[in-house]
Amino acid sequence: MNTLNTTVTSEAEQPEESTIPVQEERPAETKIDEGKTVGQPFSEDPKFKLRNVEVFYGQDRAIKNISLDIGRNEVIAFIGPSGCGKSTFLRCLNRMNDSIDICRVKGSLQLDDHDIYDPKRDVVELRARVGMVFQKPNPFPKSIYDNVAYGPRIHGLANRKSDLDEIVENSLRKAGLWDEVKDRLDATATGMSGGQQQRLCIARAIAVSPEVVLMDEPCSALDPIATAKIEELIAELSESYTIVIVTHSMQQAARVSHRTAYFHLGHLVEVNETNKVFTSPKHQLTESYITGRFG
Amino acid sequence: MNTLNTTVTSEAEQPEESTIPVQEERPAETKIDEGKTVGQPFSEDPKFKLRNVEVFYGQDRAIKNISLDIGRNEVIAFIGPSGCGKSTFLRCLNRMNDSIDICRVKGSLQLDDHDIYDPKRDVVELRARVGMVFQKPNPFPKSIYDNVAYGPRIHGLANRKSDLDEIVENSLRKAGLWDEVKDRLDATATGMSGGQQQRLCIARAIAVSPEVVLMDEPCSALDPIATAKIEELIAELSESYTIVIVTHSMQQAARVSHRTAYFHLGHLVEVNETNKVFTSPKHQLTESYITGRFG
Amino acid sequence: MQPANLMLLVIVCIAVAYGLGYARSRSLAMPMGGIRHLKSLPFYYGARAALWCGIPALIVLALWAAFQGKVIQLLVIGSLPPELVPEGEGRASLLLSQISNVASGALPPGFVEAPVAEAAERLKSLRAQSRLYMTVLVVAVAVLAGFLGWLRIRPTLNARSQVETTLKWIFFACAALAILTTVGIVFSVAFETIRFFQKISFFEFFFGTQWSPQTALRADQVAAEGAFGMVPLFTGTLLISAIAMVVAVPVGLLSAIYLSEYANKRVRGIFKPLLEMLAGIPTVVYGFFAALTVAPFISDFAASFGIDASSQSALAAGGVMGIMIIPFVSSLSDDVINAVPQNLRDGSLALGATQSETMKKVIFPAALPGIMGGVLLAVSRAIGETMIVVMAAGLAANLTANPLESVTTVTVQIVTLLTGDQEFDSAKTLAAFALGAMLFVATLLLNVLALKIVRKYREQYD
Amino acid sequence: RDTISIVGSSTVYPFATVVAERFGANSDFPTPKLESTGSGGGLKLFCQGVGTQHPDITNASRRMKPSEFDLCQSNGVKDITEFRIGSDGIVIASSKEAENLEITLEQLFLALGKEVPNPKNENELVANPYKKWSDIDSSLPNKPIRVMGPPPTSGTRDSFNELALQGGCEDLPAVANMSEDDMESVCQSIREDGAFIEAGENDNLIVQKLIGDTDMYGVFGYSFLEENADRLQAATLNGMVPTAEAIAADEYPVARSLFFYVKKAHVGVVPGIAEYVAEFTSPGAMGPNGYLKSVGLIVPPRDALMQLQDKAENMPNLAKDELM
Amino acid sequence: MTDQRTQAEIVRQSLKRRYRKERRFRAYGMAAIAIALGALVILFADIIGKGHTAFVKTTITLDVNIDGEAMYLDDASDARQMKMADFVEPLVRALMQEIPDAGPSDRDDVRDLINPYAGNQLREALKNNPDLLNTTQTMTFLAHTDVDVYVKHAGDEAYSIKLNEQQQAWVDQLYERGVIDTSFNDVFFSGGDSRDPSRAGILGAVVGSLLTMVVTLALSFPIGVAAAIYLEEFAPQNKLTDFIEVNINNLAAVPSIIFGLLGLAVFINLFGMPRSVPVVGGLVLTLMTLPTIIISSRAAIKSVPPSIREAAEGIGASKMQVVLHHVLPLAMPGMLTGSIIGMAQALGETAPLLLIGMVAFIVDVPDGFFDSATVLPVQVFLWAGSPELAFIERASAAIMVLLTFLIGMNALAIWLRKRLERRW
Ligand SMILES: Nc1ncnc2c1ncn2[C@@H]1O[C@H](COP(=O)(O)OP(=O)(O)OP(=O)(O)O)[C@@H](O)[C@H]1O
Ligand SMILES: Nc1ncnc2c1ncn2[C@@H]1O[C@H](COP(=O)(O)OP(=O)(O)OP(=O)(O)O)[C@@H](O)[C@H]1O
Ligand SMILES: [Mg+2]
Ligand SMILES: [Mg+2]
Ligand SMILES: O=P([O-])([O-])[O-]
Repeated sequence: MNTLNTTVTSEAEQPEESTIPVQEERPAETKIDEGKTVGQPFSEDPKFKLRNVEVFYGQDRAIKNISLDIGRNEVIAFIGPSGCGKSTFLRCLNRMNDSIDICRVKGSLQLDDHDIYDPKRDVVELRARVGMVFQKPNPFPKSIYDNVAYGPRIHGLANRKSDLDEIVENSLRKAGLWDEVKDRLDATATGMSGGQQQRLCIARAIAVSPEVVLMDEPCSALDPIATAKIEELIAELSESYTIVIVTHSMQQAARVSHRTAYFHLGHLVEVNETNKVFTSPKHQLTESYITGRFG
Repeated sequence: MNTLNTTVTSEAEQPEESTIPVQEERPAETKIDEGKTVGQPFSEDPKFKLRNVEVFYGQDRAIKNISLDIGRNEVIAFIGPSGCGKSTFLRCLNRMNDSIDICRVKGSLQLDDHDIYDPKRDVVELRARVGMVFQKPNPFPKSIYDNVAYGPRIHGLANRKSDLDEIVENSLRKAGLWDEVKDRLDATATGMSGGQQQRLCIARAIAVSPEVVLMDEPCSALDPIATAKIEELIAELSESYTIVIVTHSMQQAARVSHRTAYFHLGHLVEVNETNKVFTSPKHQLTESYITGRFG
Repeated sequence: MQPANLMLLVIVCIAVAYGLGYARSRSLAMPMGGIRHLKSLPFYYGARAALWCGIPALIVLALWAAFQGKVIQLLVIGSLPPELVPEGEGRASLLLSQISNVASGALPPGFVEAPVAEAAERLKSLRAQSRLYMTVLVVAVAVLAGFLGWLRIRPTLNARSQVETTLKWIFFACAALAILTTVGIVFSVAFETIRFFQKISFFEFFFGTQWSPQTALRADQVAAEGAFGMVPLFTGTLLISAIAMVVAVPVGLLSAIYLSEYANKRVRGIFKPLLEMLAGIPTVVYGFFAALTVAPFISDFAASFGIDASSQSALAAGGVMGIMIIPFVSSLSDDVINAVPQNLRDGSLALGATQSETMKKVIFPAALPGIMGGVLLAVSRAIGETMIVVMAAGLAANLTANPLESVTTVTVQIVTLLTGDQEFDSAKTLAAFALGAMLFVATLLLNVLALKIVRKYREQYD
Repeated sequence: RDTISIVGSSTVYPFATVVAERFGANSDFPTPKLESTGSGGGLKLFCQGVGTQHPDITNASRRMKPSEFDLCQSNGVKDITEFRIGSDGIVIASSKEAENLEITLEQLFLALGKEVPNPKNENELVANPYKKWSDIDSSLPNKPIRVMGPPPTSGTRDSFNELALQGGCEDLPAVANMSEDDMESVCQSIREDGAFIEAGENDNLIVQKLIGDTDMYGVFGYSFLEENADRLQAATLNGMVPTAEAIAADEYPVARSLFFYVKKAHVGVVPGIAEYVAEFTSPGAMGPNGYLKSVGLIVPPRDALMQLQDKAENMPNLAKDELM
Repeated sequence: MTDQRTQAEIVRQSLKRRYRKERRFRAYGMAAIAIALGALVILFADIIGKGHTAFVKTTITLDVNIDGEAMYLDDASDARQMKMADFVEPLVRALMQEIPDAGPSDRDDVRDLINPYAGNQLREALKNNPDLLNTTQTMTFLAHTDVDVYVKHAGDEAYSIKLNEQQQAWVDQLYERGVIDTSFNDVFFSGGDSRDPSRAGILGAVVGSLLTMVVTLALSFPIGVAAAIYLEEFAPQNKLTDFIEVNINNLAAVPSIIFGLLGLAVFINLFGMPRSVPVVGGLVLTLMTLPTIIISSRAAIKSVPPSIREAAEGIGASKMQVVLHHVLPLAMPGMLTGSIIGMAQALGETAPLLLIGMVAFIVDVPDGFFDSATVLPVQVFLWAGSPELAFIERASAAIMVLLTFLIGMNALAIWLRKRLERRW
């Protein structure tokens, strides 16, 4: 295993009048050992058990030997500079990478002790269990009702129309959208505001009663008010779901997550309880990142 | 004039373990009065005198009654969450908004006491005086020399080749690029690195000896080292030019500007000396923003 | 039953099979506590049953419909008295045509020999029988297969993946069909071309300056020995294309510039479709216009200056062709100009350049490769254009660069060569294929080149 | 197939279309389908064999050649009936605005032959040196030689070669003592240097092109001249102007007969062939006041018409001897 | 500062010259558009100018004494007699009565005013109602083409009048009296081709076009769309797919006449299919339009944003469900517009059809896919090649009809695109 010595190149030029406060004690780690992660990457009751995960795009290794546990009903945030592999790693968890031809995944990924990448595994069922919400709200150009009902329909979750109505209502309620849209379920979803659309996408994801919800920068296209609503929602959902959220905003990670994982150039550099990561990062790269020295 | 009471809705849910330090004294202002700006929006020797500016995109009011002075040889930074109207406002200053069909500008905008939006005003001449540098470096697909010479040529600033050579050399020197490119002035500009391209764009802008340089997120497409170079350059240029810079990075604003203006949803919420804005913001919205509670 | 009606019946069967499959899967699911315990949705069980029912039935129907004619013919001919049994395929087709004409009433039965009239009767009854058998068989197959499919419905059956796999194969078959036919057909033209080059030397064809392909039809006829030099055709084609481009490029380009840079949205919304209308007008209409209006006008006009202009001058054909091509140039240039990133435009405008300066000094040079690609595409269009030149250009293979003279083109000659004699046994008819192949290759090369340029140019900004 | 399929001569085409249309309108049979392929092309298609994919009737503006007869026979087209439907003259026409030609057959040969006697030594053959009509004789127009004529699939071309060119060449001293075959090949070879332009099987096209181009002369059948009499004029050949009378009386030097050939194996199989032939040969069509006359056919004399009608009834076989 | 001042001065001075250039450049652009649109207007004006008269026919209305004796007919229900009867005679007599100054020697001249097929009309009438024999009926017939030309174009330089002076005088007279009249030319829309311009119509060609288009549409749309779906969604990304892509792109730009060559070589000579029939025409045009449809369908599929795909996949929809539930409905407008434009091209296409025998003289309106037929653009071509100006008039009118169809189709495509266009 080769060792990679990455130092923060911009450090030298960093202007003196930086206003973000700096930790008193300097972090111990300064280099990246491939496969080694600072902090607490493992958990006792893991929902996902991910070991030595590597992801290749053609020849490029986008994820470099990452091992991580994601606990049950935990909210874990992935942070890191752009292009560091957060999305790639996230999309392994429900095999959304399958549709990219050149993408290959290596290592062992288990959901409740069953291999995710088992060739015999039914992707449809997996994705029904591991839902996903995307960066840009992407409602189907159909009615609000049909958007939420789509998943239950294709999975045959409802026998009767009334069952379906119930599922739709419940999902919209959980997503905090019911009151806003209950009178216009037949209106097309694309006419809603961005924040509403994103909440609709969350409603759509939870309508199939997944166990895990993956969110890839769910607020980056939203205004502050809508963002606040979504964050609120995540807090509520965390009671019954396991949530993995990718965010480019450290503040957001700090607000919503229990644990935070810091990615850097395909490495998982540090994982720890969120307040620990932000108050006393153990790795120098993490510290540089959260103090805004790059990214 | 109606008064808009916007409170930051996410405040209630803000997680307790937020790690960003909070100012001791709470800011006084908590709501936005349309047209009212906290801090010091006016200056004694204004280059630009902007009063009650409103900008409409069709029906949408993107800029809501903003009044501001921009001083001579001052570096002023515009910050604020995405979509708050920074770019829109900036582009009013040299009428780059003219090319957007649906965009209408109201209010009084004066450059050196002459109305910018006077129908009889010549845009070409205005833009020769108020140069602009864009977010993504946009060199013309020509040689480095031709890029810089472009402006002087079309304006007929040089009578002889040697004059032109001189202008090009001076501009490139000022932009801190001369040493890097003096041996390959005939190479095409698109082959340079991002940071070099951006400096080239600055050189191109100052080649026509403008009085003001507007910069719209000039570093957002650049890596940290290139960013540092540009910031250095801005500091130098500020001796002879008035500079308006839009940035999404508060750190950058803090590093380069004399004054900082905070925009929020089309309002100019607060303007003040940069260190005041960052150390003791007067408006609660400003504070929320710079402490990372949203955006 | 007629195949068309039978088809309807099969469709009904398919619908029934779907319904039954759907119902069965639901009834299987209910005791288990709802359809979520099925492997697939009821819809897929229904669809699977429908496929089971429909595909074999339709295959049987298609096979039957394809072969019944042949089989009936054999039966009818087989039952004729020996002296009437035709020898040779042609005779057989005649006799069959006669029999079926009698059967359909086009020929009176009294008019033909008795056995033929009898055969016509037999033909009628055989057809009726065939229809009956076909109906019975197809329905039987549909019902049986549908029933089997229905029977095999199990909650654990992954009906969805089966249905989807079938559908995928159907899509694949369509893609294969579309591609194979086209490719196969290209080969067949290549084949005739090879035969041509077995008769005429490569060298003569490509470098000969004589074109007189009308060779003798019979052994005892005196006609041209045949000269197959394509140079005059090629130059003629190029002359006309060049004239077309002289018209189309400046007009198309300037219109594109005006519409994309100056015109406001409304003007653009009106004029762009109007310009594109020029491309939608059939070429025969342009040919008509060129031959009957423009050509006489040009020769009269030239005559009024004492200049001699042919009534089929290259100018008339080329000019009208240029008008036809304007929209190709303009919409391609429009695309390319619009693809130049806005930030270049902004960059120039922000320096205080006027719009035309921006256009001329920044956008146009940047867009030039793309525009060149577009122009090449238009050239390939002009080279392959047929009707305008057939109607308005000449037939004489003149080697000239004078636009007022008449020239002929490759496409005109293809049409001329293939009227009259169409047996592919002489160099003359095969020459049409050789010309076609050359045209194909030339336009292909131009297109590949043009697409390469356009694409490369796109990449520059992506 | 229940529609008659007719191919062949473009000269006969205008007549055959009128007959076909009348036949379709006045009988219960469908209107025959006609394609103009030229006499040679038509006979070639016709002789390709019997069967529904082959045409039933072919028109010709010249007589079937023995070689074509053999082709027919070898392809199983044994029984053919020939109908001679009237006369036609080949005209050399030009736009009325052009200078009319007054020319002898010999001059015509000199203008269009591939190899002509050397102007300086009349016994030697050289590649045709004449560029302008006036190079041949100063009485002819001072214009480049440009003649548009039909291709070798055309009967008009054959007749033109045989009657006009060979007629003008036979007596030249240079060819006088050649064998018959050699003489034919010299006399019937048309120059290929661009002076003679082969148009397709579309006489209308030639007519159109002539109308606009005063330098051009065109070769086609008399009926096209008559149809466009207001815009075209015909050259005088050996002092003769092509008129219906002169052609009918065979005084015009390039007069020939028009024919059509019926494939007997198809009679009674494809409905209506006999009736179509009857219509064509009826007095209403080909009689002295028949409708074909008004479209420019030079109708056969009365006794020939009677014979034709007999033929239509009996459909006698064509024998090879007749063609020799 | 002073430096800047002078700079500003220089800039200001250069402005006048630069704005002049600007205006000139703009004017070039406008001129270009004017030229292009001018050509369009001239083309349309020319065709309408040439063709509008074809929508008018010239008729003769006569009181016809259906005199059995003159017609050699004493029982109109006897088919044999009907075959032999002379139906023109009563018409000539009736017309002679209308022209008092025509003597018996002018009979032929008078007859030549009536359309040669007018007798057929009388025969049909008698066939339908044998009792009309020996009665007098008022009937309206087509006039002879020469009369038609004279009535419509007397004095027009381009047209040559074939009537003699005497006939012209009669026609003037009859026209004044209303015996000869003009009315809407329904024959043009209800007849097949004819050698007689006044009887020639476009119905045969329209039906031929329709049949050909049905074949083309039925084959090219489903196959094209299915092929596009396969290539875009299911085909593995490899060299072969690239090759196919390049191939299809190129085929779309191959000159149409090449497809005629293919049709001739493959369908007619190799498979022995009959000449001149809509099926073969349809097949050839299918080959020609398939690439267009495949390309536009693929573009439409590509334009469906990946976010929609991801959304559906993220919920657990299978690939086929994603395609059928989301991609296809969203891509359908694009596919439809592409197909309509492809069909419009096919409808106007002439060259390849010349090579497969669809240029024959066909009078009867085709009534099946295997019936000899021609199509509208070929009909235009045939008529345009006729020396009679009366046919030029009809060719122009046929063009007007053809253009109406095409503009309709293109407008439909544009409307569809506008209507169903979605922006993400
Ligand atoms: N489809 C793809 N094909 C090839 N390379 C890819 C693809 N998607 C991502 N990559 C590469 O993989 C690396 C990780 O990308 P990824 O999108 O996971 O980063 P990220 O951390 O999500 O960044 P961002 O914050 O910008 O979303 C990057 O270098 C990227 O270029
Ligand atoms: N061309 C346009 N047409 C319509 N609305 C526009 C246009 N450009 C900007 N807007 C709207 O105007 C508002 C202000 O946009 P602006 O680009 O000025 O924001 P910004 O502060 O620069 O944001 P960012 O940081 O993302 O660049 C936004 O709501 C935006 O949607
Ligand atoms: Mg990402
Ligand atoms: Mg901006
Ligand atoms: O009459 P032809 O077409 O054979 O000249």
